[in-house]
Order: sequence, then structure tokens, then C-alpha cells
Amino acid sequence: MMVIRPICQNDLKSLYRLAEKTGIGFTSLVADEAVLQKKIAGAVRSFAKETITTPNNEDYLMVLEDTTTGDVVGTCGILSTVGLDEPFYSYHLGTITHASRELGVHNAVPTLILNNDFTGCSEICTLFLEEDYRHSKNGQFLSKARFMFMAQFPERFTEKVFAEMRGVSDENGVSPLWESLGRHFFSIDFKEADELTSQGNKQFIAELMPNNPVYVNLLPKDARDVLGQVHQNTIPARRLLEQEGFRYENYVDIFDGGPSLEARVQDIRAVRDSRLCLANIRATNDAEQPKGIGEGNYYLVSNAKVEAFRCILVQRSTPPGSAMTLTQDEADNLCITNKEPVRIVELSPYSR
Amino acid sequence: MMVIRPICQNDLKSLYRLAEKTGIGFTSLVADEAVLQKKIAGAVRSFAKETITTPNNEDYLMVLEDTTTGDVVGTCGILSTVGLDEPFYSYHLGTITHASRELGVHNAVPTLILNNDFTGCSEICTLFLEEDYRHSKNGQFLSKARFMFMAQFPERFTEKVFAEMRGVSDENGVSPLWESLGRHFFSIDFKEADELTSQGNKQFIAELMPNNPVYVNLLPKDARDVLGQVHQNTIPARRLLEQEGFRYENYVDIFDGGPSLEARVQDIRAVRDSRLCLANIRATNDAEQPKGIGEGNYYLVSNAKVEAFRCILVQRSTPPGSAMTLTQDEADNLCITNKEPVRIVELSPYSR
Amino acid sequence: MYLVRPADFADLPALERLAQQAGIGITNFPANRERLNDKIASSRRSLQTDVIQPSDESYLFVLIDTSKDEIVGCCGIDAMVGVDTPFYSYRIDEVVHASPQLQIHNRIPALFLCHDYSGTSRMIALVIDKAHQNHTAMSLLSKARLLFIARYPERFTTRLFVELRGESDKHGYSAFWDALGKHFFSMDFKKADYLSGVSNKHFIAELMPRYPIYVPTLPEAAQDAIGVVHEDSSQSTDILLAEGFEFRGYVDIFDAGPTLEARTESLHTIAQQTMGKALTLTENSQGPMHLISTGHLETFRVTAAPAEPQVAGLALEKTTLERLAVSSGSRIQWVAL
Amino acid sequence: MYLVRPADFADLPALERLAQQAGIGITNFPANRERLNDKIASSRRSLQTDVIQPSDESYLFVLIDTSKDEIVGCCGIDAMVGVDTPFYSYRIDEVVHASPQLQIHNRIPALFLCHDYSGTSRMIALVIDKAHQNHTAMSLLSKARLLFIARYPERFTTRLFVELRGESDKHGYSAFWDALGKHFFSMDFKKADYLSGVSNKHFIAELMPRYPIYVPTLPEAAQDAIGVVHEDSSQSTDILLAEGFEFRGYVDIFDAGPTLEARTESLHTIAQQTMGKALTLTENSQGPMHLISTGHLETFRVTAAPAEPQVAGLALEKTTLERLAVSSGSRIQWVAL
Repeated sequence: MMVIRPICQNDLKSLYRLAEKTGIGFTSLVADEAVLQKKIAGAVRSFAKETITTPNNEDYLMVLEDTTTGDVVGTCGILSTVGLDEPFYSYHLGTITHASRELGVHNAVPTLILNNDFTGCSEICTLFLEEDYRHSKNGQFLSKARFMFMAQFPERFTEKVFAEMRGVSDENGVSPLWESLGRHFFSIDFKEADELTSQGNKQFIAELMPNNPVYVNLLPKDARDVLGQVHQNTIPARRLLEQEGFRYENYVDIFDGGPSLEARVQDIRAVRDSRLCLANIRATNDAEQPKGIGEGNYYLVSNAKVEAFRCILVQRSTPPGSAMTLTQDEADNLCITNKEPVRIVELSPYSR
Repeated sequence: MMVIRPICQNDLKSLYRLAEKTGIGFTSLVADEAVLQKKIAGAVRSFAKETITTPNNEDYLMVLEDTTTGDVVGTCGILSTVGLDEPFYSYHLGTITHASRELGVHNAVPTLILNNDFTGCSEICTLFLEEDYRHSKNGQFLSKARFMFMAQFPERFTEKVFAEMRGVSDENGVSPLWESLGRHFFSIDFKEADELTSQGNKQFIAELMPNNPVYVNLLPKDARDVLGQVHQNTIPARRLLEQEGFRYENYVDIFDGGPSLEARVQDIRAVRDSRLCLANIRATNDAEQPKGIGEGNYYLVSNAKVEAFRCILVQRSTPPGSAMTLTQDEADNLCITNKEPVRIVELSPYSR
Repeated sequence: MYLVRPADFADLPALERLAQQAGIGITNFPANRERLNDKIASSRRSLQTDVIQPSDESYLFVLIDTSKDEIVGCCGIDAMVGVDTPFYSYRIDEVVHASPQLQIHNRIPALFLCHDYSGTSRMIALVIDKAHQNHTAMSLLSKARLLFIARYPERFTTRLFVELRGESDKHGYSAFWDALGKHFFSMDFKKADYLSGVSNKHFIAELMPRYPIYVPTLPEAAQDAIGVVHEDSSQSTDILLAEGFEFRGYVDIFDAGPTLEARTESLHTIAQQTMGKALTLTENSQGPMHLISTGHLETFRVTAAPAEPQVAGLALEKTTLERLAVSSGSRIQWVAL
Repeated sequence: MYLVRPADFADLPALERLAQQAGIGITNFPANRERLNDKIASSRRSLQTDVIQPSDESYLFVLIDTSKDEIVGCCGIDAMVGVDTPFYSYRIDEVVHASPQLQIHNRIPALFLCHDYSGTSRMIALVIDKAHQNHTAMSLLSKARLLFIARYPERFTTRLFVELRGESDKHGYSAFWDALGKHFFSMDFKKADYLSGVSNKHFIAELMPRYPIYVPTLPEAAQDAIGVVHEDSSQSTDILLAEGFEFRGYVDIFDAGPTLEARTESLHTIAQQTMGKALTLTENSQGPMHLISTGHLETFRVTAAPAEPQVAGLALEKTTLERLAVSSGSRIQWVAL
């Protein structure tokens, strides 16, 4: 069975293996043992916090484990707040209107305005799934399990949550926006700038980026065209978040112009529609197995625990009512006993 | 019965009478016959457009008529696009982070950034109800009837719609934000600036307002405190819109700091939950009157016409199913005959 | 020979012809009969006004080929720009962005829209017939204005500037405009240039970018045009530079042509010019070329001629005296060319 | 009598005592033993270096009361600021906002964070014991630096500036800081002032506002403090103004104290100073006070004494010669005080 759980100290090797596979441009997971060790320690510390009144720098990093092999094959995370240690930069795509009634000219000029508007805001991040496991809804499962955790523990996150999507670049990693904007101010190349940023070193952005709004209409067409656009490989991920209620609100990455998608936590479909119910466990040796298992709609099922958080994906042909019937195996993977509360939601918005 | 319908040429006197009652600060309805005449003409023209593919400067001004007296007692409107003739200005409340790791200092400084980001966006506006009629859900009815029109004709509006809320000022019309910011740049007083703006004259804003972001932390406390806050009298109106799904997204009025609330049209509760069904009219002389009329939940009911748009408020003790049973009187006021489509929705989000 | 004098209404047809020849990029001298008429009227009114300090006066002068009694050039001075509407320029400033940690120190030039020349006197629109673009005629036309300023300093500010025509091709295509202004004006350079000449300048405030433009983000052709003089104006530019005008990093907002400025008193012609008596030479002069002026305001006139400085005054040939309509002993102003 | 010479390590305790007295607002002279030791070391290293063009050298001088052989003041020069990290100031610029239609023409002063003095020589920290704040001692201490600059022009830039201490009360409260800097630094003026003296200045770039501050939006007390000198510094300010230093609209980013600047060559002391021979007077001098210097780099020294200019050189009293450790015929540099 596939189970999502908090990362633990023992996962260092697995995480390193995953990091090696991510490739260039995936800056939140770098194959550096010291960095990863620190990241794991931060996540373990975060999940260990029993109660939290306001979010403050927690990093909830989870992994997807294949319990049949014991392999860690994917990872996903939520940062409870960004930008409190190092400034978090983005561009806001705004509008300046220039109009002359006398000449009958009216121009709405788009502008890029450097800001730190996401400071203190929760971010979903670090989504990676091994190539061999990109099937059977694993991708959706990995991405949306986070919403179950957020639905259960809203006090650990800010009202608004956002996700940065990878922007457009060609097969050589060349970003049209960087070439016509960032390059002029940084005198270093995109890769180097991107790496510095991922290492948490962002002071240089304040030092080198122009303070003044940049007129988008003065940028070359290929640079204008990528603002708010995701990399081709990221189109499915974007669609998935949009279906959950995430919206592009004109914030883009300062380097590659990739969009940030945002939502109020309570407006996310998987959060809003999820509900708590009691687990009704049928023992394995029970003659009467629950019906309709392995067919019908997919449901995310999670427990209501922090440190022992678990989330699994199940299939049911009849919608669960006030109780959720689970097999013993499912219950074991959820770390629950009979009559403990579980949270459930339809995996996708169209299956209710 | 109370009916909402498009304004027509004959309503000039009524509108003038309403305008006289609005008082200071209500700049979208000024007691000036020529201005009002122009406004009515614009509305009549807008409702007369049979088909529209993209919104372009339409002004859908409607009135609330008490059919028993024939009096026009309230008005509400939707502008299909703002800022296409004269620039539309607002302040975006952004964040700039200043951090020094060396000193352990981290400041997230709020900033006001002048922009025209709402250019081309639909706005709900000009909501006014006569004092004598501020009872029996008339306020909600007047405000939300607009969403019925938008639900029926989404192609006439932009994906996003917003509403400007009146900001804080004292009983003498003194605005704390204006006193510590606008005043320094305008050399005229708040009232004069407000009037010029309402007359569509906004060039002076570009000419006089500072281009650079204003640091909010440098403003006096009373000015900071009113950013994004509504006038005490506007608190109910704000709550009403927020219940419908409107959200404050950090845009405020450049003069008094009042918030703009915004929503995607399809996310507005009254739009999302509204549905079309067929009218089932019971003749007045019918022995069997429809049951449960005048008790139970309130419903907005509108027809599906543009120029002859009508919306009424009804009460039903049993939820309407696939057909909506209407009295002959209700049908007459809706300008429909039997089996014509009507759109219905619960008046408030908690009554479904 | 040549003579410069204030323009009069009778000169209108000739001026219109000149304006048509002048072409695009000479915003202050549009081929529009009404505007030209206004300019003449304004000049005449200014000359007739008793001025204590400079305001919105303007002065228009014409260059006459005296052999044919034909107008072959013109030029002007605005006593003060920016009186009614601000006068806009781009100031090129360097923005420093440095990261000690990355050992990067960038100095990035940026264009800042400014009013820095508002309230300053401006020399405008030196236009001259192709056939008469020789050194003497051009120097005479250009410097006649400085002699006028020297005579009536109370009518001008202590600083003086002149905008030079920027690069554009004969079809009116300007790489700079194409990369910048066009995006904000939604019209071609020709039209903007024309409007700027005939309309009030509100529309500049309304349409121009309010934030600085970082030069390296512009296309190369546009960057290359910044501060570059149109080749047709290179000769008149040389005359101004030799006078002591300097480039201080300001360029035109439309075509990025450079603005030259100077303290009035430090200009060569103004510092060197002197007043004295006209003397008569009995034979042809062997002396160097001089600019010689006489008359008062409306009757002010200047010519260029060989002359011999003497202790008692400046000795002129008879023809020169006749051209200036002065006689021996008349009070004249001169400077060596 | 007084003598000025370069500081040496032995002077450290005396300098520490002076720094403690100096109080808040003298950022360049913090009461921090280690930093003061660094300053002496840097000065000694600079004096021993063969300099072709100015870089990060700094020079520290002490004022000695020769009657007690006691250090009673000090001052310094930085050959060039902004070498490692940019040097920040506020430039006061007027922003013009005009609406012809409303007939409003606002000129709004705004503070722009800039690096305009990066790459320039700076005179720093004139600190002098209360008991010795007389005209002679202060002039000597202030101008000794200019004599040094005149002797070694290759070690300094052609422009020179000095920051004057801004308004703050004896508790270190600055109305300007309170209204502006405090919001960005989250610390009081005293601490920021201290940090600015002892730390590298990265934190200024990190914490200071990047956008202009519109002066009228500041509280009145803060507005009033812009460009105003601390009363304790009024005497040294007068000396600098008399030298030819000018205020050009730049103020300190912490306390808004004014920055004065000058072209080095046009400063009175530098323009007037001369080199020549020392002559001996047999009796007490009736001549005017002079500043007299001699020695080379590490042995450079200056005193103030009455002296009599003569064709052959400057005639000094015996005690003056002894104080400077020169004899008749030695090469000296002098200027009338």
C-alpha cells in the first residue's frame, strides 16, 4: 500500500536518492547531505510540536512510502511561513494606466513590481514523485494529502496558502524573462542566481534588483509571453491546483516569471469538502469484507494526528456515510484503531 | 410588491430625489440633473444591447420599485468595466522586507503602491436604499439582485468583479488617511478631491500623487489604522459581501483607505448556487394556492431577460424543486408567462 | 551677404516653406501655418513688451540672403520654458546596484523623466536652406541670438539650453522612439513630434512613463541612439560646442537627442562681444570676419562681414554699413567670428 | 601651546577617554578600544604606504597640549569612502507635482538614499576636550588636515566632504531618527550610531528604505531637524564654512546632519598655503597667527603660532621652532590663520 507520512531521521538516504533524481531547476531539493539532514531535522521538530497557536517557520515535509517494499518514492511539503528568515521576493504584475483624453489615447501598461508580499504566508512546496511511480493517481495523492493535513490543523497555517510553479525555460535551462531582465542586473547567470536563492541567500536580490517598477511593454515579446506561464512539464500540476481552487493572482517568480497560485485554506476544495468521521474497521478474518473496495471513487483518508499523521488513498463504490469502513490493513497503515476519527474527502472534485 | 428592474428614462425625477438623500461622500450619485440624465441614458443603452461578447463600458443601473405606490425607493448598479475612459486608481497594500542577518533584524514593512490594477474590471456600485425602506430584507435584496443578473449574463462581465467600500472618516467628513497622506500632495481638501474624482476627472491624480511607494510604517497611527477598514455605517454591507465570497485582497481607496472587496463571478455564492428552472404559475383565481407562500426561506427570483430584467424576493416554506411555483402577481412582476425560465437562489448562504 | 532680423508677418509664406523642408524632429518649428503665425505674433508681442524678468516670451529671427532679399533660414529663443506646462526631459542617471558578497558592482544607467529645464531659456529650431548651409551663414544665424541675449540679459535666464535633433531616418523612423515612446503614445514618431509642436504638452504628463527606464533593458539600436545628434545637425552642434555649450546628461524624451546647456555669461560670443562705434573703411577690409549688430528690439539686426577693430571702434566696409543701415559713428555691437 | 601630529599606538588610552566624552552622534569615533586601535593601525599603515592614488587609507591625527604633553583632541581623514561597501547619504531633491487644470504646482522635497559621496575623501570626527575648545586649538586641529592634504594631494580625491553632527539631545534622542530610521532598524539611535561606527555597513543597504521619503509626510520635529547642525558642532561648522565648504543638499541618513563639500583646490587653507624656509626671530613675534607644518608623513606635524612672513621665508619665534623641532633654514609649510 502507498502511505504518506511525516519524514523521519531514517529517511536521509532515501531523500538523498530522490534529490539526485530531481535534476536542474528543482531548487528546493538539492542533493547535499548536510542540507537535507538539516531539512529533515526541521521537519521532525515541526511535527513534534504538540500544539501551535500561530504558524512560525515550521516545515512539514512528508514522504510517500511503498509499504510493500519499504521504499520512499516521493515527497511533498508545506512551509508554515516563508520569508521570516530571509526575505521572500516576487514580482506583482500590476497595471499603470496612461490616458490622454485630448489625444484619445488610453494605454493600460502592465508593470512588474518587486515585493515581499508573501512574507509570513504558508507555502506548499517540494513536490517530487519518482518516475516509476507516476501512475495510479500517485501524483494527485501526493499533492493533495497536504490539504488533509491543513484541513485537520488549520491553526498551523496562515489563512492564505500559495504555491510557486516552475516558469518557462528551454531545454538548456534558458529563461526568456531572465535573459531580458534579470541578466542586466545580476551579471551572473540564471543557474547561479537560482542556486544562491535556493540556498536561502537572498540578500543579493535586494542589492541588485531594480527597485522601480519595470514596464512590461518594453520587454521583448518572448519575455512578455512567459509571464504567469508554467513550464510545459508543470501544466498538469497547475491544472490540478486550479481544480482545487488555487488561483493565479498576478504574482510571478522574479527570475523565470512562473506564476504563484494562491487560495484561502478554507476555500480549497479538498479542505472544504473533507469531513471527519469514525473508522469502522473490519477485521481481516471477518467473513464479511466491506463491499466495493477497490472499485468506484477514490478517497483520501487521513488520521487526525500530528506527529503520527498518515494519509492513504482508497477506492469505494458506495460513498462513505457517517462512518468510514476500513480494512485492518488500511487501519494499520493509518495508525488507528476502531472508532478513532478519520478525515475523508473525494480525491478529485468531480467524483462527489 | 418590491421589484428590481433596469432604470428607464422616466426615472429621472425619482433618481434625482434619491440622489438628494444620499448625502456627502456618496460620490457615485450626485444630485445634478444633467449628470443623472447622462447616467440613465448610458444604462438604457447598456440594457438595450441584445448580445455582448466582451464587456465594454456598460453601466447596468437598476432601481427598486414599490409596485403598490409606483415609487422608486432604491438603486444599485454594475459597471461592466472601469478605468477605460478615465484611469481608475487604487493603492495596493504590499510588503517590503528589510532584513539583516548580521543584526538579527527582520522588518516586513507595509507599503502603499499606486496602481490601476482594476482597469477593465467589472465593479458593483451605486447601492442606495431609502431610509423608510431599510427593513424586510430590502437591503440584501437590492444588493444581491445584481448577482442574479451576473449569473444569467456572465459574458457581460469580467471574470473578476470588485466593490469599493466607504472608508473611515469622522462626523465632519475628516479622513485620517487623507490628512496624513493625500493632503500633502493635493493642496485641496478631501471633499474637493472626492468630488473631482466622482465627476470622472482623474487626471489630477496622476499629476499630483507620488509615484513611489509610501511606507505605511511612517504614517501616523490613526492613518495606519484605517487602511482596509470600512466606515462604521458600511460594516453590514461589508459583512454581506464577505458572506457571498467577496474578499479583501489588499487594495484600498487612495483617499480614505477604504477596502476594495473582490471575487471571481463564478465563486460568488449567489451566482454559484443559483439555478434555472421553469416557472409554474398558479392563476389568481385558482382554488389551490401554492402552499407555504409568505413563510420559510427567502429566495431571489429573476427572469432570464436583459432589457426586461426583473428580480423579486419571495418566501417559501418548502425548497423549490425543478420548477418554481409562482403566483400570477409574482409572475406579472417578473414579466414572465407560464413555463418561462426563471433563476432562483436562496437570499442568504445559511438558508439552503 | 546675410542679415538676421526679427521675423514679421510678411515672412509667413517663406517660413512655411522652410518648415516643410526641415522635416521631422524639429518639434519647435512645425509646418503648420497657424502655429507659425502664432509664433510670429508671439515674437512681435515679446519685442514690444517691456520685460523686467523673463516669462513666456519668445523671439523668432529670420536669415535673409540680401543679394536676393530672400528668407533662407530662421531660429528662435524661448525666454523661459515650462511656464504653463512643465518642460520634460530625460536625465540619464546611474543607479548603483552592488553586492559586496558576490563582488558585483553594477552601475546601471537609467532615464528619469524630469522637469529640470523648466524655468530656463532655450534656443530653438535653427533651420536653414540647404543651399545656404555654409559656415558663415550658420554661425551668423546661431550666434545672432547670443548677441541679442547679450544686449537684453534681463529678458533671459542665466542658464541657456538647446535641444539637438536626435537620430531618425528620412522616413521619420527613430529607433529610440520605436523602443520606448511608441509603447506609451500608441502613435508613430512623426505624429508625436508634430503634436508636441502644435499642442499643449499635457499629454506628455498623461502618457509618458512615470518610472525610470533602465537603459540596458532597451534594444541595442535604441541604446545606441541615446544622446546622438542627427547627422543633419552636426554642423550646428559644432558651432554650439565651440561656443561653450556642454552636454550634461539630458536627452529629448522623444528621440533621445542630446540637450546642451551653458551659463549664459560664459558663452564665448556673450563674453567677447563689445559695444562701440562704427567706423568707415574707404577700401575693402583685410580684417577678420565679425558679427556686427545694431538696432533695438524690433529693429535689431545682425550681419557677418570682414571688419577691422580699432581703438575708436570697429571699421566696416561701406556695403556693410549700408546693409545694417548705420552710418559712421553709429553705436554697434560686435564680436569676432 | 598646541601641536598636531599623526596618532600612534601609545595614544590609545587618551583617545579612548576622548571618545567617551564625545558622546553620541560621532559615528566615526566610537568609544570602542578595539576599533580605535584599528583606526590607529590603519593610519600608521597608510602613512607608511607609498600611495599613487587614493583608496581605503585613513589618517588619524592628535592634538597635543604641549605645556602638559597631553592629548586633548583628534581628527582624521578617510582617503576614500565607499571602497568596500557603498557610502550612503540622503540627497534632498524636489519632486514636482503639477496640475495645470487645478492650478496646483507642488514642489515636494523628498529624501533619496544615494551613494553620491562614494569614492570621495572625507574629513572625519573632530573631537576636542571641552577645556580646549578655543578658536586657535579648533582651527589648528581642523586645518592641520588641509595642510596635510595640500602636501600630499595624490593621496586624496579632488572633492572633499565632511559630515556634521545632527540634532540629538544629551540622551541620544534624535527626532529625525525616531520618525524615520527607527522604523527600519528596530533599534534606538544610540545603538544604530554605535553599530555604524564598529560594523561593516552592509546592514544599511539591508535595512534602509529603498524608496524616497516625502519630507512633508514626516512629523514636524523630524522635518525641522533636516540639515540642522548639533549645537556642540556650531563652532567647527563655522570654521569649515569660512574655509569654503558648502551645503549641497545632502544629509546624514541617521540624524539628518548636513554634509558639507568642496573642491579641494578651492579651499582657503589649501589655496593660500605655501612652502618656504623657516627663519628665526630674536624677539617675540608681533606678527599674525599662522599655522606652520613640517615633517614628512609619519613625522608630519603642525602648530599654531605668531609669525612674520618675509621675502626669504617665515620668521618664527625660537619656542615655535623648538616645538616643531626645526631650525633656521628648515623647509616648512605655512598659512595665515
